[in-house]
Amino acid sequence: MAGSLDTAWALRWMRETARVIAVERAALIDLDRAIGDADHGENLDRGFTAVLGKLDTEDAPATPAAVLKLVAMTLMSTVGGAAGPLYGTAFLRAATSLGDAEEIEAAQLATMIAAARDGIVARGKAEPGDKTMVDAWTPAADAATTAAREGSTGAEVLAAAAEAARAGAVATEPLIARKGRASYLGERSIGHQDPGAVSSALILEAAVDAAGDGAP
Amino acid sequence: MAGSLDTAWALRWMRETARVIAVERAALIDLDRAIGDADHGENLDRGFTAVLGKLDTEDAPATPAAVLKLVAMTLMSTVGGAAGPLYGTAFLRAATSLGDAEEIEAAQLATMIAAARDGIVARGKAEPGDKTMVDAWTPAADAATTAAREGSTGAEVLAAAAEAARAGAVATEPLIARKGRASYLGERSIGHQDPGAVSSALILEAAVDAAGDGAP
Amino acid sequence: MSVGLVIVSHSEKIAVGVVELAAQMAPDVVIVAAGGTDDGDGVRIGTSFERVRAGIEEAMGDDGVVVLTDLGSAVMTAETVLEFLEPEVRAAVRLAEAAIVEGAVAAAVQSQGGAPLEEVLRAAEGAVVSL
Amino acid sequence: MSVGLVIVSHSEKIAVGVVELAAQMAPDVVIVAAGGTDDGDGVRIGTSFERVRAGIEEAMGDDGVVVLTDLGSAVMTAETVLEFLEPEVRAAVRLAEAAIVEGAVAAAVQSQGGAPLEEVLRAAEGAVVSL
Ligand SMILES: Nc1ncnc2c1ncn2[C@@H]1O[C@H](COP(=O)(O)OP(=O)(O)O)[C@@H](O)[C@H]1O
Ligand SMILES: Nc1ncnc2c1ncn2[C@@H]1O[C@H](COP(=O)(O)OP(=O)(O)O)[C@@H](O)[C@H]1O
Ligand SMILES: [Mg+2]
Ligand SMILES: [Mg+2]
Ligand SMILES: [Mg+2]
Ligand SMILES: [Mg+2]
Repeated sequence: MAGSLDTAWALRWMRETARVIAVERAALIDLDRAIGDADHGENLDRGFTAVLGKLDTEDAPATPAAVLKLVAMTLMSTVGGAAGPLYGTAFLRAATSLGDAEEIEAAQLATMIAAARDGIVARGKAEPGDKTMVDAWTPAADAATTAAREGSTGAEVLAAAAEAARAGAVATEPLIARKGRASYLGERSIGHQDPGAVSSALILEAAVDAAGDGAP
Repeated sequence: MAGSLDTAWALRWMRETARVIAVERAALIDLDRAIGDADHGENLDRGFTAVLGKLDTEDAPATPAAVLKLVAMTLMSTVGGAAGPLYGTAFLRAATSLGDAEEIEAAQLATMIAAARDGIVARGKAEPGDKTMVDAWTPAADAATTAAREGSTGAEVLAAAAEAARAGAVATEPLIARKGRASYLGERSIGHQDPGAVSSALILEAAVDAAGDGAP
Repeated sequence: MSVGLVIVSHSEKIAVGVVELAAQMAPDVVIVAAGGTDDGDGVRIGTSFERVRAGIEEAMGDDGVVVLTDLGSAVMTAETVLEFLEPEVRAAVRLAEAAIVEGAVAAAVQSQGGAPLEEVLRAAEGAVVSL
Repeated sequence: MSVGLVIVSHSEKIAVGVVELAAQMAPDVVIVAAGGTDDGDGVRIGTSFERVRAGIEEAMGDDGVVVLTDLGSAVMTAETVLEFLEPEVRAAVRLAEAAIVEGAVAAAVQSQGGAPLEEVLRAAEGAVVSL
């Protein structure tokens, strides 16, 4: 069924994320060079390349949660920067929220995105406005919840989340960083988008694209 | 003249110190193992071996001050531990106090020992009772001053200083270290003599022996 | 036995150097370096879940483990590892809010002296800078 | 130009590691490692007058130098070197009372941003542990 959010979708989501991250590698490095240590693109590319390796060699995960759990564990052990424990925790909490569901309904999707956001907040203790990836995930979770409540389809929920994440990432530009390495820069962190917020938008946009690419 | 405290004496003093430190190397290491990092004997042996090398190869220093200055510079650059800057500063201040005197009178000797002590205090900011080499040098300086005031000869002043330094070193045993590495141990530093106080006693005892060894 | 230490730094060199420095004054304490990444093709600057996990395992004796970290992402990596530990192991691990070099030396000396877990932690966190 | 940094550690590995870590966020700042001893036959744990002196010389530009140290004997070595500097050089050097790793990263970032000497010093001394 086109657009059904099942294990195949989760696998497509992760493959599409890996592809997009590889394409955006240099751009993410440049963002991190401005207010960090110039490795966010490398960190994530390494992490998602490892994810691809696992998907190609290990037994195919049987549920969306199993896909996300495998991603979580792989990112945690390969990324090397803050994004490792942060996205690792996000995907792990997302996986847990799904239980053994084989297909994800709109409401469950909103819950999953909120769980991911909660995991990032639990791990990094950042608040909205601190100029971190939380500034992408918080509007994404809110938009997903609203969309689901208003009766949107799963694909529509994803689209709302991705759009909100992108807007959130763009909106980090004028902020002063208060968490992570960029906070060392104080006011000099103004004028640059947060790399983790931008990669978060990429990840959610990949989820949308993967939903659109469903086999008929 | 037997016992005259001139350049030859200063040279004998330093050679005798190097000899004694080499003999006591392991003992100083053991003291430092108990309340430090087990290198005081190695540090000093390396420093005074370098001093011997300089004395054997460079132009002979022309005054006692020149001898002590060469020792100071050599210890500073070769010891590697706290004793480097501490003894380096001590010998440098001692040298400065002597000016270009070719022979050192009793009063000048007391001034020299006090100058060495002041250098150590200026460098390390330890007070008497902190269980450091200051606990050897302070009684040594006081005893030398008293002896000189009472009309002792230079050799007698040295002997009084060395005896007081040894007593001071022994008296560090029940103290709690408040400066240097040993202060990390807190109460566990009780029950061991301070390595630097012991090596200070050795250095002043070597000065006595060098005074007794004067050519007739 | 004594309290073990794990030194989590973004730089493998820092972690190894801290171990050599702290070990000087604490020859009987198990101090494990968990520095840099470990992703198959060489060590980059960063932290490694697996190195931290293995470090805690190696440093764990009867008296527990204190973990010291350098920057914030090292803290997050260590906290993530802690969440995966068995509860009884987790209960014997403390994450120090300490200067990594100065805290490690102070903690190592306390552990060498037989101090219990909370005291070793306190030594790390209270380490005077440049004692 | 920017404020230079000298990293004085008892361990050569720590000093070199701190330089690699701090340089990541401050590619244009001159950060010099002055770690371990340097006495002709290999590097021992300890500090070297000559390495510190040369480090300050190398790191000195128009904007001055901040020196970071690990333990007390490193502080004493650094202070001794400072006494031998020409007064106008000495006037441009600050000895930080800071956590060596955390302070170096914070100071490096400030220097990269063009902060003056006193501000770089303040960043080092105020570095939040495990930011
Ligand atoms: N405490 C935190 N809470 C939330 N996000 C954080 C936190 N610290 C860092 N981040 C995110 O991590 C991103 C940097 O990731 P990365 O470059 O991989 O890590 P590192 O800073 O260790 O090099 C930042 O752009 C920010 O979005
Ligand atoms: N702040 C200080 N003031 C005076 N003496 C000190 C101070 N710190 C250390 N010492 C002396 O230095 C001795 C240790 O010397 P050494 O082992 O060479 O140095 P390190 O502690 O660097 O290994 C101590 O026994 C003590 O006498
Ligand atoms: Mg980064
Ligand atoms: Mg990084
Ligand atoms: Mg020692
Ligand atoms: Mg030493």
